[in-house]
Parts: sequence; structure tokens; C-alpha cells
Amino acid sequence: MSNYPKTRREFLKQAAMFVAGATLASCAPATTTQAPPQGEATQPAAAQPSGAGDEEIQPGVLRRECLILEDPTGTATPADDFNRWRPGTRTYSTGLQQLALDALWYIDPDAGVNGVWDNAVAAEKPIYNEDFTTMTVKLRQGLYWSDGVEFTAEDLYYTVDVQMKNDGWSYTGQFRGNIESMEMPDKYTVVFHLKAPNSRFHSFFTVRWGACFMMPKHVFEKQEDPLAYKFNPPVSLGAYTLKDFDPNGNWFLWQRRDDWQRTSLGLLGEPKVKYAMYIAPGPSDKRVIAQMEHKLDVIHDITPEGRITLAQKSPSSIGWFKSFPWAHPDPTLPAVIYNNEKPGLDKREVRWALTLAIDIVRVAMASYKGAATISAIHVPPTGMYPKYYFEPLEDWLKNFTIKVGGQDYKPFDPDACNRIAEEARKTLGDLVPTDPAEIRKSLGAGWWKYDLKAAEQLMLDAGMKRGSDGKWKLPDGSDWKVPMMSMNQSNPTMNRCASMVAECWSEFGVDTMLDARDNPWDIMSLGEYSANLAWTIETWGGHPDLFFFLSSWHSKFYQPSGTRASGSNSMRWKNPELDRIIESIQKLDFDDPKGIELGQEFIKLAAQEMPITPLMAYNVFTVCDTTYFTGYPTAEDPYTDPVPNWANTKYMFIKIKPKA
Amino acid sequence: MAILSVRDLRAYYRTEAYGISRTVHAVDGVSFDLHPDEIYGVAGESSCGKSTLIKVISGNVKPPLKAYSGSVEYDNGLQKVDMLTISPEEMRRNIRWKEISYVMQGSMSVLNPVRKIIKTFEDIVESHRGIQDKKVFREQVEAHINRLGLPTDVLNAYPHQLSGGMRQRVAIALATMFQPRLIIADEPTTALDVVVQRGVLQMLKEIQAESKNTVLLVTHDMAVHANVADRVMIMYAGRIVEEAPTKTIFKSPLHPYTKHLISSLPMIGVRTTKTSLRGSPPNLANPPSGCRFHPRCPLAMEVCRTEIPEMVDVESRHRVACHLVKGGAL
Amino acid sequence: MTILRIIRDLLKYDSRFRLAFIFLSTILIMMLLSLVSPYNPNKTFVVAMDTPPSLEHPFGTSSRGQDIFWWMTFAVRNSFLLGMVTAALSRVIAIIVGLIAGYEGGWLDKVLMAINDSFVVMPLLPILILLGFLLRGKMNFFTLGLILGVFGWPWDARLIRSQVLSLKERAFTRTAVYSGTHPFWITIHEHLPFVLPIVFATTINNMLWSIGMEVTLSVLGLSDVSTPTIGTALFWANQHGALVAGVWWWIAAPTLIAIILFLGLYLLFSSINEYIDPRTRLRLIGG
Amino acid sequence: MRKFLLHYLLPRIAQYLTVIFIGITVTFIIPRLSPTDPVEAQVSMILSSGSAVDPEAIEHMRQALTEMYGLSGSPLEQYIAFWGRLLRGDLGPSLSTFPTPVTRLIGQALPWTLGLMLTAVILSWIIGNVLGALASYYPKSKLIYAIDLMSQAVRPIPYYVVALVLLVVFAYLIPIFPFSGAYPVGTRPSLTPSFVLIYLKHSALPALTLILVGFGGWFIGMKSLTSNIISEDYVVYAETTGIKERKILTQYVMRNAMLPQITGLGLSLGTVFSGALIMEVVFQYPGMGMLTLQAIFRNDYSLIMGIAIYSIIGVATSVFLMDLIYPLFDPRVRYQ
Repeated sequence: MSNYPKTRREFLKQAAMFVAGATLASCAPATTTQAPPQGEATQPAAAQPSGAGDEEIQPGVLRRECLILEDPTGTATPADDFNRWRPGTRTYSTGLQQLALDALWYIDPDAGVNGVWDNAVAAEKPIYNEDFTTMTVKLRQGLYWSDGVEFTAEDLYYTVDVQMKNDGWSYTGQFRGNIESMEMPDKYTVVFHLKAPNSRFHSFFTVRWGACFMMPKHVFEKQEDPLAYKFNPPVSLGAYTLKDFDPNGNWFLWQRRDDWQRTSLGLLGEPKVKYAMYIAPGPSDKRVIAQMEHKLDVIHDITPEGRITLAQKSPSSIGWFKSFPWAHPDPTLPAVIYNNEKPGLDKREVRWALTLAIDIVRVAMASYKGAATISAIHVPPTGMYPKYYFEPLEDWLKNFTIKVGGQDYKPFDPDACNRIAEEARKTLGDLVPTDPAEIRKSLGAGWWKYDLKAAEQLMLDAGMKRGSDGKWKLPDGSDWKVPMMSMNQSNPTMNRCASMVAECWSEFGVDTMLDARDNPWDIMSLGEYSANLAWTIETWGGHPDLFFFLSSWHSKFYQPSGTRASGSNSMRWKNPELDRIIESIQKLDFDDPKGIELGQEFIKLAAQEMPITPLMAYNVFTVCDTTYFTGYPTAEDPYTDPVPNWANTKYMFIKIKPKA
Repeated sequence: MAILSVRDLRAYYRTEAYGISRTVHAVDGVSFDLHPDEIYGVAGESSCGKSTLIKVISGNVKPPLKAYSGSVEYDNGLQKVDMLTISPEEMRRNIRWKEISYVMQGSMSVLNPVRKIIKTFEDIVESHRGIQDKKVFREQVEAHINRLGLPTDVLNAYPHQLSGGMRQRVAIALATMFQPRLIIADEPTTALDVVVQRGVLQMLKEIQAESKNTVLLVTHDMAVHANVADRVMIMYAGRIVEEAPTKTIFKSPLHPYTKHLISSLPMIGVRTTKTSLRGSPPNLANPPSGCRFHPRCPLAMEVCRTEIPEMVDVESRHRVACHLVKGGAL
Repeated sequence: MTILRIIRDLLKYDSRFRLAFIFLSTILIMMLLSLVSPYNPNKTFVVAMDTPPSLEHPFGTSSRGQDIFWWMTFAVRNSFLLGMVTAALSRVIAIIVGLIAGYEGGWLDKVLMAINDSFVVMPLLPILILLGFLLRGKMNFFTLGLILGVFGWPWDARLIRSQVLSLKERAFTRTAVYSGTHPFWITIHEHLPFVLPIVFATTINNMLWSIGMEVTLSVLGLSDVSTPTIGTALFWANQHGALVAGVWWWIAAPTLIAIILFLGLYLLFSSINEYIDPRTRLRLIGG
Repeated sequence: MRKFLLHYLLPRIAQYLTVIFIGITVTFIIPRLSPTDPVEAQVSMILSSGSAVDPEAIEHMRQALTEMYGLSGSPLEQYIAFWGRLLRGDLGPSLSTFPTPVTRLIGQALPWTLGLMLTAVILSWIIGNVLGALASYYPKSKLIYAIDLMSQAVRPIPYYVVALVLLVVFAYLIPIFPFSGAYPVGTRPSLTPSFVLIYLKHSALPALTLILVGFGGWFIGMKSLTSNIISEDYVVYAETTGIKERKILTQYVMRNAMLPQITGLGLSLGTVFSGALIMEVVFQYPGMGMLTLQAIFRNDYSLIMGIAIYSIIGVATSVFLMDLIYPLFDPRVRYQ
């Protein structure tokens, strides 16, 4: 750890904070402000436009009645296009998929309001036949569209039918590939006959961030060209309707429906938030300032530094965790994705060497200032996953060995999270927890060792050679370059993370460089990269089923580099054992506990093969301001995901209460 | 009584650039008087200080030019004004154009290229008297230029649409708008062809004859002086070398330089070989000692190198500065 | 040496040049210091994070655990090099186009000037972005310099052309033509010396433009952000939310250095420009 | 008049059309050199939901998109079709917000940019020229010298830095201006007096930075132009005639010094169409710059191309228009 001089750090840190504080304190408007109703929110830096929230955001819409949330998509253009079923529409996070649309089922990335699974507009879980070739959907009765028309099987049938029969819809391909035929035995039942057995067919209709939402047949069928129809104003099946929006796409104002009882959300309780507005608040720094001025209740994401600033300067701001690392860990897994077909990277030993050459402590510090939730295994350390996968596998992990120089070598390092906490404490002090259990929960359970000697041996085992310049060469002596692709402006923390991984590697003698792109996804899909910091593993979060991302990893969907990967197997990993696991999962019922066992088998296989190096959860610094509203989801009350672009956040609206 | 008397005027250009300062002694101890109702010619080669002299007289002294000593007194009978100390605003209000007007050297380009001729008239008149009625004003201007033999449609033209002679006439018309007592004409005919020159000079002469004002005519062209001027003053290297009535100076020039200037005039029927002077006019940043003409003078003596010749009255209206001329005799 | 004498004279008598000299010397010293930097600019977390300016770290340290002063020595060097690359390339194009168009005239002139004018109306940023797509991450700061060079010549080519047009009228050209000298020879030997002072003045202006462009692109994350430059300094500061995190020195340092560099180059430009020929000043501005 | 048409107008029209032709052709060619296929990019966007899709369905989708984007046929055919669409005012659909036409996105952003930029460019032109002329005409004025120094100091600083500093100072440390946007959330743009007031308040700081950065160039240009003009014969003469100083300054000095600046104004007005990207980013202003940025981050070629085309036509047209009205200011051209 000689990389971290410890001189005067504490003193300097405090000086830095003082300057930061002075800068921010001076940004308070000169107008005198009333103390907010709750004492805890009294803060010199936190200026209030008006203490009670009596000012109007629009005629008749009081600030204290209107929850203001960040739309992370930014300015939604075109603003008047609410056709969520067409790819390319940019208005999904404006409240559209959270407040106005509804789907058959929801799986919560966290614990959920009434458990992880929620039958939303469906009356019960999907009913499959024995061999998973039909799926029957029973719909709730008594749900109404906001224009007063009842929601029935006609709507579900139409939603699937129109997308299947016409080109260009989001689910056209999926539905055509799966559905043989449909029938509607009664007003509230639809039966899908599938082309092949598929125990996961319902996932198209199950919200995890998004899904295939229900279309109002009576609206769309009147359109000459439903695909081009803008669905403006949107007729909602959710508890809110669109009241007004900015034609330039900077804000969208939603109003609770008078007949909210006739919606699926209303069945769970009364939405206590009368108005909700999704806005485009600008880059991270501006969001921080907006929340300090209490003009933005829910921040989707900010830089770790911005979060630290809020932690220090805005006591009314709360995060998922009460203190460090605050962030909500997304059920996705940022990882170093190797193209398993590139020379060198096609060897398991090399991938393992590269893994052991990564100093996770420095990576956590660089990317998240330590506020990262790390994961050694190939599922995100979030939601219910620690319970499903980490805890059962912990002993296995500790004894897990790989061959290094012919010897058994135990690569797992259960202490990594503590070292991150220790390092973070140097700049953040008491904000960082000291309780090991707390650290495990928030920073993750452990990671792989940072062991350059073992890495060196693994490289040699793979036949790699060190050149005279100290750089690693391929077995045939030719140059070996591993550029590290990353996301650029769109994702600062990932970019910072990639930059650090590349630095670790070049210390190890890998010829690498940071290759930051604005839009790496396309290149990733084509496989025209060597290493890439992104994610291919996304999970339900609340539900243990891994088929969500594993489905496309089966070798039958494999595409060689240069052709577009089908689904998320952009690392081009092919393995017969993997195929077996995937096929077995597919034959199981969604909720079959055997699925967890198969999932664990997958994790063991992935640890052995290391097709990608898992790093950490994608931590989202969602910050909620308690000045006007309380009841946000937190790690202590994890009833749903607070990250406001998730359609699942609709559940927040029955829990959040105005303060006054 | 003199309408303008210049006494011992010294005006130098002083420039400083990248540490090198230069003083150009452009006008160095010049004294003369202008009388009412005369055409007074100032002659000399280019860069002998004529233009600088005019700049000082007409009150256009701007850095790097500065008048270091002497006086320029304008006396119109009602008021006496020191042109070197008068405030710019007073000068503009009371003297410029009303009392003293100016036909500039290179008048070809003195007219604003983006403004019609009538507008220039308007600008000038408005600045001095104000214009109450545009129509009346226009009639007055038309009458004025018609009197000078210029067609009316000149007024609606832009400068670039007029010929050089026409522009020069317009300049003269502008200068005579207020019937000033003194008109300073700086090389009014240079760059015009001979036929046009004659017309312009004729016009100038007629105006003077008619309004009995004073014209200070500056030109290097001795032929012009011979034809137009009543008196002529010869300048060389910033100093006056000789001054006399035109007839006298052409008949009996005293200064060797004057003689040279006159002899270089082409005369019909005379076929004497012209004597050309050696050398060129001196650099006024570093003028020769003594008589400034001595390096080029065919008759230079020892004294010419060291002593500055004094101005001597030869006759009542004939003075000369030359060591050869002492006490009125050669 | 005339050059030395000119510099001495300018130093002595032109306060702008003096200031430019001080500024650019500072920059030059910083650039040279990069050679003896104790830190590798590509290594992060080598010093304490987020410490304000102090004797140990004159510009403070960044949230990436880097000493900002020493990092900026590389940044200045690279930004300056970028300016040089751009200027060198665009000068070559400008001189060739300007001389040929001015000297040859006729249809060649018309064609060249049509191309020239097309480049003037070309919206640089969208095109740079399109090229960025095309180069797919090969946009290191050298390539960027070359691309900027390709777009940075039209103003100056026009300027050189007009200078050549006026030179053409002068007697010595005609004499040369009548004596049968090859036009190319005339161009190189007779015109180039007259054109060079303009070239020099526009070089500085062009460098200013190119360094400024790099800042714009980097701030938007459209350049190679792993190379230290003035622009990438701001980029990384933004990525770490330096402004609201109170790490103001991380933004202040590149800003200050940009101001010193830009003012230095700009003052040098205007001073030299005036020294060369005050009458051409006007036409040079905007290149 | 015929001569004017033949020798002044026609060559300029020809030049105008040539420049647009070349410019647009280049923007057509560049994206087509790219190895990234917009169709493939779009396909991968649709597939990015993570689940496996029938290859046949993908192929179908690919064909449909190729057709829709106008990418079918040989490059020459595409080029001809491209001009055909362009001449009908159709820039094709935006790829990232398919099928919204590019023209619609631009039409939405353009008014914001135009309003702000036109004001800022024209104001900085006027301020720069007036002050520049004054500076040269009254070289001794302390105030003008101070302005001179300031403009020289600001001019070379990268625009981003200036905008950022102003934003921090006037919206953060001394919060007299709004922090971002063109209007607050909850407000709908309309042509009511109250909205105009809100708009002005929000646009003040962006406009101020644009003017601050913009006027220096005009100032310096005008100053040196003027210092040349004041030694022209007609100015010296005008002073000798006793014409009032203000008239000399405006009608003699500035009128003439302004002429080259008018052409410059044409160029600047043209750049208005591409927006001030950095300004819009710093101030979150909803104009063409933000649209450009959006297009970058979403790999939206057709939108970038549309913006480039607007910008090319904008600059060329504005230069052309300036050429057309130039004779009004300079009679020498008019009557030649």
C-alpha cells in the first residue's frame, strides 16, 4: 500500500472541506429564509425558496404537493411522443412508464411492497402448462383507463397482436419468435400458445426497469398508423395522468387520478403524492445545487463527490444507505468484459492474471471514492442476491482454488471490503462505517487478491512472454495490446473505473490505454474490442432467476466477433457446461428453488473460467430530499428501488407522504 | 494690415519608436504676412515644409507634429486670434470655414466615398450655421455651384462618380461656401492634366477677384505661381529663402535656389540647357548646418557652411536669405 | 543576430511584448519542467487526494490523487504541441493555396477560392464529430491536431493570396517575368519572403484557435481524454464534480494556465504584428 | 444595372451555390466512410433489452431500417436520392428518436438559439464597433482604455472557461441570475409578457457571456480599421472644415471603417445556426448546441448531418445576404 502516502491527509481533507463549505455557503440566496418545519433541515447552505413550500410551480400546484424527480434521460425530445412501444421514443422516464403505464407483473429489484413479486394488472401469476408451451394470463377486474374505458383482455390481446403483426415495434421480434397463436376465452383471460417450450415467456410482460406495457386498444385501433401515433396525451392505466408538459421536453407534470382506486397501484394503497414532476436538471453539479436549494426532491444519480458534498452540506438529503456509501446498488454488474476470442484473452489463465492484476481498492477509490459495492462473483451484490448467492457460496469461495504454476492457489480475498473502508476513511472519516457487518452489507463481501506474483505466473503458464520493454507479448512473441474501452461523458464513474483498471494493468506490463467512447455499446455488440468496462449481467434484483441475462449466453445464439452479438453475450463465451445449466434453468418453473442451485453452478463455472471480471454493483447515487416529502425507500425499508427511471418506482408513490 | 502674420514659427515632428527618437525640423523659423485681397504663393520642392506650414496655419497640429515656438496670428479686423493657442472648439466654431477654408492637397480623396456631394455640403453648413429648411439650403447650394460653373447634378453624385477635375472644383466650391476671408489651397492642381488645371486655376482666380479674399496658394509648380499669384514665397528645407511680388521674383530672383526653380520652368522659345541641381533635398531629421541649401548650391562659400544667412530686405517687398546678398546688393 | 536584436528592442520598448515574454517564459518553463516531473501523469493516487494549494503542491492535488502542478506541466506541453501541429499543417496548406491562387489567378484561383470559401462555411464542430465517429477512438491529440490543421487554413490562405496579388503588381515581379524566370521560382524566391511575416503572425493566432478548440472538444469529452491537456484537465475535474465538491483549485489551475498561455500568445501576436506592419493588423485579425 | 447584375450579383450567386454544394456533399460523404452502420446501431439498440431474438426477425428489421434511412442502393443512387429529399426540405428521420423528422427537432431547437444568438451577435457587433471606433478616435480616454484591456484579456480565453467563471460568479456565488435553462420548470413557453420576462431573466447571463466574449474581436478589428481611417484625407479634411466631431465620427470614420465589418457580421450571423455549443452546455440552454450534443451522445448521424447542413446553408446564406445588401453601405460597389 505504498501507493498511498498518509502525510497530513486528515488536515488537508478538512481544509478542503472547509473551502468547499465556504463556497457552497456563499451560494445561498441573500433572501432571508424561514426555517423549514423540521428542525433537521435547518442548514445554512440549504437555502429555501420558501420554508413551507407554498409557492406555486404552476397555477394551483403547490411546491409541497409536488414531488420533483430527475429524469436521467435529460431533455426528452421530441417531448410530445409517448408511444412507449416504439423503439426510439425518449419520454419513457418522464413519469410515463412510472406513473401512467402499467404491466401485467412487477418484480422488484429490492424487497418489494408486498414481497418481490407483484401481480399488477394481472390477477395472478402466469399459468404455464406442463411443458411450458402455453401461458395463461388472468387479468384483474375493475381496472380502468384514465378516459373511463375498462381495461380488459382485449387490450392485452391487441398489445401483443399489433406488435407481432407489424414491423418496427419494440417487441415485434420477441413475439414473432415465441408466439404461435393467442386466444381470448373470456373478457379477462388471454392464452398464449408458444412455438417452443419457454418457462420464461412471462418476462416480456414483467417489469424489471421496463417491460411490454399494456396498450389501450380503444385508442390505438383508431389510428391509421399506430406505429407513428404519438399517444399524446397518453391515456393512462396507472394512478396518474399527464397534466402538462414542456414542449421542449424539460419537464412533465403528472396529476393523481381522481379515480386512483380503479388502478392496480390504488389496490395497494392511496398514492399520497398529489403531483409529480419529472425534470431535466442538467449535469451532476447542477443537480447537487438544485437539491441544496430544495428544488429537486429525487436525484437519480450524481458523482460520488457530489454525493459527499450533499452528505456534508444538506442534512435533509438521504440516500439508500444512511451513510457511506449511500448509493443504491443497481442489480447490474459492471465488469471488465474481455473479448474471449482475442489472442491472449482466449486463455483462461490470462483472464485470471488480468483479474489478479487489478487492485480493487484503488478501483473502488478511483471510481466511487470508495463508495462501491464490490462483487467477486458473477452476480450483482444487490437486492436479494447476497441472500440467494453470496452467503451460500461464501465457504466455497474461501476454499476455491485455481492452478497457478501447477500449484493450487486460493485467489479469494475476504478482506478487500475492509481495506476499501479503511482507505475511504482517510478522506471521509466518520462517514465510513466501522462495523464489519455494516461494511459487508454496503461495500460487498470481498474480492479477488491483488497478487502480481500469481498473475505473473499465470501469464507464464499461458505461454505469454515478457518483452525486453517489460511489456507482455503473445506466445509467438508478437505485440499484445489490450485497449480498455469505456463510457465517456455519459458515465463518469465507469470511465474513472476503467481508467484505474488500465492503470493497474499497465503497471503489470500490459500494453493498454484508456479508450473512452461516447457510445461503446455498438462496438461492444460487434465484438470489436479487447477489454471493455461495461455490463452484460443484469438481474431482477429481487428474484433469484438468472435466466434474464443467461438466456442469450447459450451457444446457439453465439455470434463470432465482427457480427453483432445476439443479446448480451458480447464477450463471446461458449461453454458446454454453461449450455447445460441454461437448458436446465429453462426447463424449470420460474420460482422453482432448483433455479438457485443452478445459478450457483453458473457462478462456480464463471469463477473458474473468468470470461469477464466482475467488479462491483452499478452504484447509483440516488438522493432524496426530505424537506417536503418523507417515506422514500432506503436500505432499512427497501420496499422498492428509488432510482426514478425504473418503472418499479411507482410503488414509491403510495409510501411517500407530504411532510406538512 | 496683415490678415495673417506668422512670426518665427518652428514646428517639428517628433517620433519615438523602439527607442529611436527622431525630430524632423519641418518648419524652422518662418515669418511672413498675408494681406487682404491677394494671392500669396508658397513654392518649393516636395518635403520642403510647405504642407507642414499649412497644417500649422490652418490649426491642424496633431502629434507627432508640434509647434515649438513662434506665433500665427489671424486678424480679421474685428478680432485677433492666435492660431496656436486657440481652443479646438473655438477654432471649429469661429474660424474654420467661416474665416479660413482649405482646399487640400490631394483633394481627389478628400470627399467621403460613401456620402453624396450634397451631404458633405450639408454636414459643413449644418455644423456651422445649422440648416432650417432643406429646400432653401439646397437651392442655395445649387446657386453657389452654378455660379462656379458646376452642373447641379453633381450634388447627387458620389465622389467616385466624378472626374478628378470635377472633384477639385467641388472642393473649391466647398471651400468658398461661406465666403471666407482666407482660402488655403494646397497643391490644388497637382495630379490634374494641364487642360483641367487651367480651368481650376481660372476658377480660383475668378473667385478671388470677385470676393476679394486672400488665397494662400501652395504648389511646387512655379508655372502656376507665375500665372496666378500676386506674391510668391520660396521655401527650402523648412525655411523661407526668398519672398517677393511675382513679377519681381520671376524677373530678378536673388537666391540661387529661386533661380534654379525658375530656370527649370519650361518656357516657350527658350532653348537654354537647364542646369540641374546635384543632390536631393536634405533630410530634415538631420539638416545641414549653416545655409541649408549649401550642399547643393553651385555658389556655396565657406560661410554658407557655418552661418545661417539672415533674412534681408532687398526692396520694400522683396526679401531674401543668402550670404551672397548683403545689404541689398549682390 | 537580427532576431536577437529585434527581441531585445521589443523587450525594451513594448510593454505588451514584455508581458508576453514573461507569460510565455512561464509556460516554457512549465513545459520544460515536465521533463523532470517526479510524477507520471498517467498514474493516479500517487499523492493525497483533494488537498488545496500548498508549498508541497503549488496547485493542490486532484480527486484522482495527482499533483495538479506537475500534471499541468504535461498538459501545457501537449496543448502547445497540439497548437504547433495544427499550425504547421495549416500553414503549409495556406501558403501553398495562397501563393498558387494569388500568383496563377484565372480559373485555378477561382477553384481554389471556391474550395476556400466552402471550408469557411463548414461547421467545424459537427464535422469533427462525424470524423470522430469515423476514426472510432483513434482521435488522439496528434490526429486532432492534423484534423484541425485541415480546417484551419482558409482565412490565412485568403490573406496570403491578397498579399501576393499586391506583390504581383510591384515592379520586381514584372521584371522577373519579362526576364523569363519560371513563375514557381518567382513565387518561392520573390514572394515567400514577403509573405512569411504574415505567416508568422497567423501561426500564433492559429495556435490560439487550435488550443481553444481542443478545450471545447475535451470539455465535451470528444477528444482523447487520457492525454493530459488543458482541456482534459477540465474534463477530469468535471468528471469528479470538482466545482461542487469544493476542489476549486482543480478548475482554477487549468483556467489560470489557459489564461497565461492564451494571453501570452495573443500579446506576442499583436506585438509582433504591429512590429511587422501596422497597416496589415486589421486584415490579420480573425485568422 | 445590368452591369451590376452581371459583375456583382451573378458571380456571388454562383459562389453561393457552389459553396453550399461542396459543403453538403462533404457532409454526405463523411458519415458514409464510417465503418459503423447506422442500421446496425439501431438494430443493436432495439436488441439491447437483453433477450435473444430470432435471426430472421433481425434480418427483417434490418431491411426495413435500411429502407427507411434511405441507405439502400449504390452510393451514387443514395446521393441522388439524398439531394432529392433535401430539395424537398426533408432531412430524413432522426435515428435516435426515430421516426421523428430531423427538421422537426431542429425546428424546435432553432428558435431558442436564434433568439439568443442573434441578439448576442448583433449586440456584440454594435458594442464592439462603437467602442472600437471610440477607442481609436479618443485614444486618451481612460474608460475606453480599460475596456480595451478587458476585451483583450477576455478574448483569448477559451469560451468554456469564461462561461464557467461567469456562471459560478453570477449564479452561484452571487445568485442574481438563474442557474440554468431558458425558463424554470413548470413554466410553458408562450408569448405572454410574463413569460418573456422570465425568458429574458434566464437568457441574460448566457447573452452576457456571448457578448463579453464576442465583442472583443469586433472591438479590436474596428479599432485598427478606424485608426487607419482617421488618417484618410477625407477625415482630415472633414476636421479642417469644422464639421462637428460626432458627425465626423459617425458619418466619416465609422461609416467607412464599418464596411469590412459588415462581411464579418455575415459570417458570424451564419454561425448562429449551429448554436453556441459550449454556452448551451454550460447554461443548459435548449438550443441547437444541446441538440448537437444529444446527437453526439446518441450516435444520431442523421441529426448531426441535418445540423451540419443547416449550419452550412445558414452561413452561406447569411454571407450571401450580406453581399447583397453590402452595396447599400458602399456606393462604390453599387455603381461600378
